[in-house]
Amino acid sequence: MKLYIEIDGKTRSVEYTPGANAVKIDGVDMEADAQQQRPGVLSVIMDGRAWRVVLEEHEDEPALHLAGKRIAYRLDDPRSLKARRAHAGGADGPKAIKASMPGRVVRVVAQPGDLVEAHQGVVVIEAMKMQNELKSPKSGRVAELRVSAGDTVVSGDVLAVIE
Amino acid sequence: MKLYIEIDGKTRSVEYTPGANAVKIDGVDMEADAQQQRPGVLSVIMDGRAWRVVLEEHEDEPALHLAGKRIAYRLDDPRSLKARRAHAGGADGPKAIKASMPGRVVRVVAQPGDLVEAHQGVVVIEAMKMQNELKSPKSGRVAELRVSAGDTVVSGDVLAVIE
Amino acid sequence: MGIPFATVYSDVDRTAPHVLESDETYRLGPAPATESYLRGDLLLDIARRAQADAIHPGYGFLSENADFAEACEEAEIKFIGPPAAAMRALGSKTRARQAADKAGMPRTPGSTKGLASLEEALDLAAEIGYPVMLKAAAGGGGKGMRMVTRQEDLKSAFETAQSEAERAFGSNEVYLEKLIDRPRHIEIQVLADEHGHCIYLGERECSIQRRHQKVIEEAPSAVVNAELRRQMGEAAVRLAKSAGYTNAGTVEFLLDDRDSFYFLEMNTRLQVEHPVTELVTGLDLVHLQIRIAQGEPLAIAQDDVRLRGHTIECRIYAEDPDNGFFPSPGKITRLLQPGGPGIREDSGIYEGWTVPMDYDPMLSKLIAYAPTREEAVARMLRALDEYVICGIRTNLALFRRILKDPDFQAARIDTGYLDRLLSETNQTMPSNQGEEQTALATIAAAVFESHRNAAPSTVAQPANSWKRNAREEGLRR
Amino acid sequence: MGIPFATVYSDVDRTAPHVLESDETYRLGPAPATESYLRGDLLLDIARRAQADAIHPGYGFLSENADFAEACEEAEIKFIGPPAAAMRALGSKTRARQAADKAGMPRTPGSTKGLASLEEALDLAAEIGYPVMLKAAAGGGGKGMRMVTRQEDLKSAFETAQSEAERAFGSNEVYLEKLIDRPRHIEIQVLADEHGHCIYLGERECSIQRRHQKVIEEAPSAVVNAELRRQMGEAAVRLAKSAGYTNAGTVEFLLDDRDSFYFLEMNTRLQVEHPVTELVTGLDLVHLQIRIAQGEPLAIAQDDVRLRGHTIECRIYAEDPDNGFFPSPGKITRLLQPGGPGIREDSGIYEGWTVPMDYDPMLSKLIAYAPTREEAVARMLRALDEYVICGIRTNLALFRRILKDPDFQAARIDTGYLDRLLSETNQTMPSNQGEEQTALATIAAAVFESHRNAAPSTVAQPANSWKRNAREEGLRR
Repeated sequence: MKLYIEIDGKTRSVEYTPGANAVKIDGVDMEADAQQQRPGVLSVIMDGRAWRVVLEEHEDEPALHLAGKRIAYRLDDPRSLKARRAHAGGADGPKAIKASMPGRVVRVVAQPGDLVEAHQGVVVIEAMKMQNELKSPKSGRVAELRVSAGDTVVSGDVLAVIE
Repeated sequence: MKLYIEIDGKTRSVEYTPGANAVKIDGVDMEADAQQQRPGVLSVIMDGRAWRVVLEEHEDEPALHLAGKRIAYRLDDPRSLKARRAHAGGADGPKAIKASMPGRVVRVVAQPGDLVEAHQGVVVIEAMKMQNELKSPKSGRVAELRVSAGDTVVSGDVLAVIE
Repeated sequence: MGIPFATVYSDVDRTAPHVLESDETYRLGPAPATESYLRGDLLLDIARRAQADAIHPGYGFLSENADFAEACEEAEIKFIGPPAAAMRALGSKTRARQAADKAGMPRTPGSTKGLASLEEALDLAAEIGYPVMLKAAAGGGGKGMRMVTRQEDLKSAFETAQSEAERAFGSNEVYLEKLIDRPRHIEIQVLADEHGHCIYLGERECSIQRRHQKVIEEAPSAVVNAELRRQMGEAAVRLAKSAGYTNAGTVEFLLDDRDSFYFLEMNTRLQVEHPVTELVTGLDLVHLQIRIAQGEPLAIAQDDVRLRGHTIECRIYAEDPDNGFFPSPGKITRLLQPGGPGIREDSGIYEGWTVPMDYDPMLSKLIAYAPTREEAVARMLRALDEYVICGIRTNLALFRRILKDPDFQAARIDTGYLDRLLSETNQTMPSNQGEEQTALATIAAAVFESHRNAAPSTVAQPANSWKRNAREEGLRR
Repeated sequence: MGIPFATVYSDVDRTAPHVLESDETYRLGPAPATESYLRGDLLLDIARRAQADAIHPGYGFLSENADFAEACEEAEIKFIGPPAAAMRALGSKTRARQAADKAGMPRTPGSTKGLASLEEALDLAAEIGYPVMLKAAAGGGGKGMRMVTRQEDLKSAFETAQSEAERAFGSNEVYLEKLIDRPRHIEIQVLADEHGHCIYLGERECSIQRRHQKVIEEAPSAVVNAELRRQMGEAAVRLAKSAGYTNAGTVEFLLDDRDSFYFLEMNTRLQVEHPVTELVTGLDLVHLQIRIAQGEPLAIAQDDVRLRGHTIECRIYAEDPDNGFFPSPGKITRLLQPGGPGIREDSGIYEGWTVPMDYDPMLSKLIAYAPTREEAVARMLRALDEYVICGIRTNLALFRRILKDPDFQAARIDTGYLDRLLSETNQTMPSNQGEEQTALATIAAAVFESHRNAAPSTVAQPANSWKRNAREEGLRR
C-alpha cells in the first residue's frame, strides 16, 4: 500500500505492507517494526529503540503523540481529485474562520463587507471565563459572518468567511 | 416502557420512563433517580443513597455490578415467542454443555450414547495450567460430542449435547 | 474513620464520584455556584435534615467564608476549620500584616493599613525604597496588583490598582510593600487543636507559578534546611496562635536569596496542594482536621513530625500552551494514564469525558514521590512520558519542559522562573533526532491510515498483550 | 538513576510496556519461557551486543538461578543479585537449614538433610513428636509436601512426598520437620552491600495464603513489636552474612502464638510483594539493588531504617472464587480502576485487553497505604468498592470479604486463616438490604435495557460529568 503523508508541510510517500518489518519512505528502505498494542496505540521499533505512537483522530487534522510531542499529519490521497484541489487552492480561495473550541460568542469585531488584514481579530469567543480572539487567516474582505454575540458555538463551526 | 427482568429466578415487571424519577416494580411505585455517568455505568439514587451500577454485557446472561456483588439478570420479552419457548422448554429439552472459558480440551470423559447423571463430568478443559471438569446439566444421554482431546475451544463453544 | 457522611451536589454534579462514595446524598441546587455551593443557608438546611454533627467545607467555595463558619457555630453544627473570628483576623491582607507584627514575625517592609492618599504612598515608597508593590488588601489572583520601579510611575499605578481592586473585590483598599527580588514562594502547613497545641508540618515550595497561579508544588524545598524550617515553622505557629487559629491552615512566605523570609498571607483552609505534605510527613490531613474538630488534642507533637523523601505535584490543565494557555475544553478521545512506583494521580477524568467550558479546567493532580528530589524528578518525567491525552490540548508538554530544565533540576527557581522560561524560545531537538522522529511519525501515520481503511476485524486484539503475565510467570509466592 | 538500559522481549511481549520504556530493546525468542526468558545464553549474547555492564534479572525466571548468575560472573557482566555461591548455599531447603544452624538462628525441629530411609523418618518423628511435615528439599508451591499426624500414616506419606518431589523437581530429597500450630508467615527483607554491611528493612506479614500462595501482604505485622523485629531482623542478617549474601533478599519465618520464630527458607531475589516494604520504609529497593551491584557501600545504616504507616497489598487474579478459583481468562469488557489518597496500583491491564489462558492470571497488585492499619484497611475497602472488572471473573469479592472480616481487622490471622474462612458459608447480607439491592438491580437492568434499545445518540455524554471541576472552581491558588 502506498500512501502520501504530509507532516510539517512536507509530503512523503510511504510504502507499507502490513505484517512486514520493512517500509519505504520516498523510495528509501527503512527497517521498522510497527505493532498495534491496542486500537490507536502503536509500538514501533526502529534502530533497536521502541517508541509508543498514539493516534489522535480528527476529521481535518489527525495527529500523533510521540515522545511527548504532538505531530499533526495529513493523508494526501493522490487519487482523490477533491483532496488535490482543496490542497492546491489553499492560499487563494475564500478561507473560513472556524471555532477552535466550544464557547460563546461575546463580541463580533468586524462586519460583513469589512476589509481585514491577516491576523486581525474578527470574532471573540469566551470559554472557561477566558476570552480568545479569532483572527483572519489572510488579508481580504469579510464575505460572510455566521454568528452574532451570544451565540453558542462548538468546535469546528464556521464563524466567518474571508475572501 | 414496560420490561420484565428476571433476577435470582424471579421475574419482575418494571415500568420505567426515561427522564422521570419514578418507576414501578410489579405495579408498586418507587422513587429512584437513575443517571448514566458514562455508557454502562449508572448512578442511582434511592432513599437518599447513591449507588453505582455497572453493566457487564453478555449475550446470554448480562450482569450488574452493584456494591461489590455481581448480579446476573435476564430480560424476558413477553412479546418474543422464541424467548418464551426457550425459557419454558428449559428443563426438559436437550441441553448443551458450553465452554465457560477458552482453553484446550485435555480429556473427554463420556462417549456419545453414554448415559450420564446430572453433575457428572463430561469434558475436561485446561487453561492457565489448571484443569476444569465440565459437568452435565441434567441426567440423560450424550447425544452429541463435538470436541476431542487437543481441541482448542473459546468461551461459549458447544462441547456436547445431553438429551 | 468509620464516620457516616452525607454529600451534596448541584445538578451538574449529579453523577460525580463524591455522590457515589457517600452514605447519604442531597441535591443542593442548580449548576451555578451562587445557587448551590455558595448557598450556606441551603447547606445548613441539609445538614439539619441529615442530622449532621459537622460540615467539612472542602477547599473551595465557602471554606474561607467567615460568615458561613459563624452561621455553622450559631446552628451548633461544627465547621471543620478555624473559628470565624480567626478567619476574619487573617482574612484581609492588611489585617494579616498587623497580626504578623503582633506575632513578631518578619514581613516585607511597607504599610499594614490601606493607603489613605497618594501622598502617604509617595512618602512610604521613598522611605522603604523602590521598587515597590501595590496590592489590594482583599486581593488574590494578581488583581489590583502593580509593581512600581520609579517615583514618577506611582501616581498612575496607585489609581489603577485602586480601581481594579474596587471592581474585583468591592473594596479599593490598597497597601504598599517593598518588592522582594526574585523571591521563592515557600509556605508552611500548620495544624492547631482546640487545646492550644499548634505544630507545623514542614514547608511546600510553590515558586513555579504562572500569572500568580501555582503550577508545580514540592515538598520539601531544596533550599530550606532544618534551621530555616524551624524558624519559619515557629513563626507560622506564632501567627496562628496569636489569632486563636485552630484546624489546618497555611502560612505563605516569600524567601529571598539571602534566606530571609517575609510573611505574605495566610490561607485559612486546606489547600489543593496538601497531598505533597501528606506524602512527606505520612499524615492524613483530612483525618487530622476531623479529629481536631471533634475536640481531640493533637496526637502528634512537633518532634514526631519527620519529613521523608521528596514529592512533586503537577497541576494538569486543559489549556493550550501554544495558544496563550487558553482553555481547551472538549471531549477526551483517548487517554493513557501513568502508574507504577511512586506515582499517584488525583483526578476524575476518563476516556470519553467531555471537559466542560464553564469551569476551571484543572484535569488532574499528578504526584510523584521518591526518596530524593532527583529520583522524584525522574519518576515524574517517566509518568509524563507515559501520559497521553487526545482530543483536547493540555499543559503536559510544559511540565516535560520544566522538569528537563537544568535550572529546575538544580532547584534554581523563584516566582519569576516560569515566565522567564516561557519567554525563551523552546530549544529545538537535535536535528537528527528530529529526522528520526519524523520518519517514525510518517510510518505510524501510514500504519494507522491503513488500519483505518481495513475492516475492523483485522485490527484485532493482539495476542502480544500477554506481556506482563509472561514476565511474572512462576512468581506466585 | 539516569542509567541507560536495554530490555528483552519474547514474541508475545513485543508490545509490552517494558519494551516501550527502555532505551534499547532486543528480541529474545518465541513465547515459551524455555525458548526465551529462561535462555541465559541468549540473554548474555544480547547483553554483550548491548555492551551492558549489568543485568537485572527481575523477580521471576532466572532471578534465582545460580548457574545463570555464575555465567554472568564468567562473562564479566554484573548480575544484580547475590553471588552464585550464596544462591547455592541457600537454594535447597536442607542446605538452608544447615546454614541457619551455622548462623545460630532458630528453625523448626527436624532434619537438616534428606531422609535416607523410612526408618530415619520414623525415628525422627518419634523424637520431635507428631504432627510433622514432610517437605521436598527442592520444593515450592506446596508440591512434595505432606502433613502427618499419626505414626501409622508416615510410610504412605513419605512415599507420596518422594514421588511427587521426583516428578516436580527431579529430586526425591525429602526432609521432615515439626508442624507449627497455626503459624504466621513473617518475612524479613534484608539488604547487603559488597563491603560486609547488611541491614534489615523490617518485616512483611504474609499469612493470608491459599494453597501456599500469598494472597495479601502487609507491612508492618500487627503482632511484631520493636524487640521481636530486632530479634528476627538480626537473625536474618546473621544468615545472610554467614552465606556471603549480597544485594536484596528475603528470609522467611514462621511465628507461633508464643512469639517464637522459626526459619523457613530464604528467597534470594526481589519479591513480588516488595512494594509494601518500600512504602513503609520510603526506600526504592530496585535503586538500592543497582547501587549495591555498582559496588557502592550502603548509604543507610540500620538506625536510619524507620517504619512509618501501614501498607496492605492485594494480589488480584483472574480467577473465579465461585468455581474453585479456576482461572478465568477472557476479554476485559469494562474496567473501572480505583485511585485517590494512599492507593497505588501496579498493573498493565486495560479495557479491551484479553487475559490470556496460557499464563499465571495475576492482573494487578492493589496497594493501600495509610498512617495506621485501621485506616489502610478502610482505604483498601474503598478502593475495592470502586474497582469493577467486567468480562472475566476475579477474586475482588474475596478481598472485600477478608477485609471486612472481624478476625482480619483484629489481625487474628495465621497461614490457615484463609482456608478456614473459605470453608465457612459466606454470611448473607441482612434481608432488607437484599431486597433493596434487588429492586435497585431491577431498575438498573431496565434502564440499561431501554438504553440498549434506544438509538446510540440518545445515550449521550451527560453534561453532568462536569462534577469535580465545579467543586474545584475558584481553588486555583
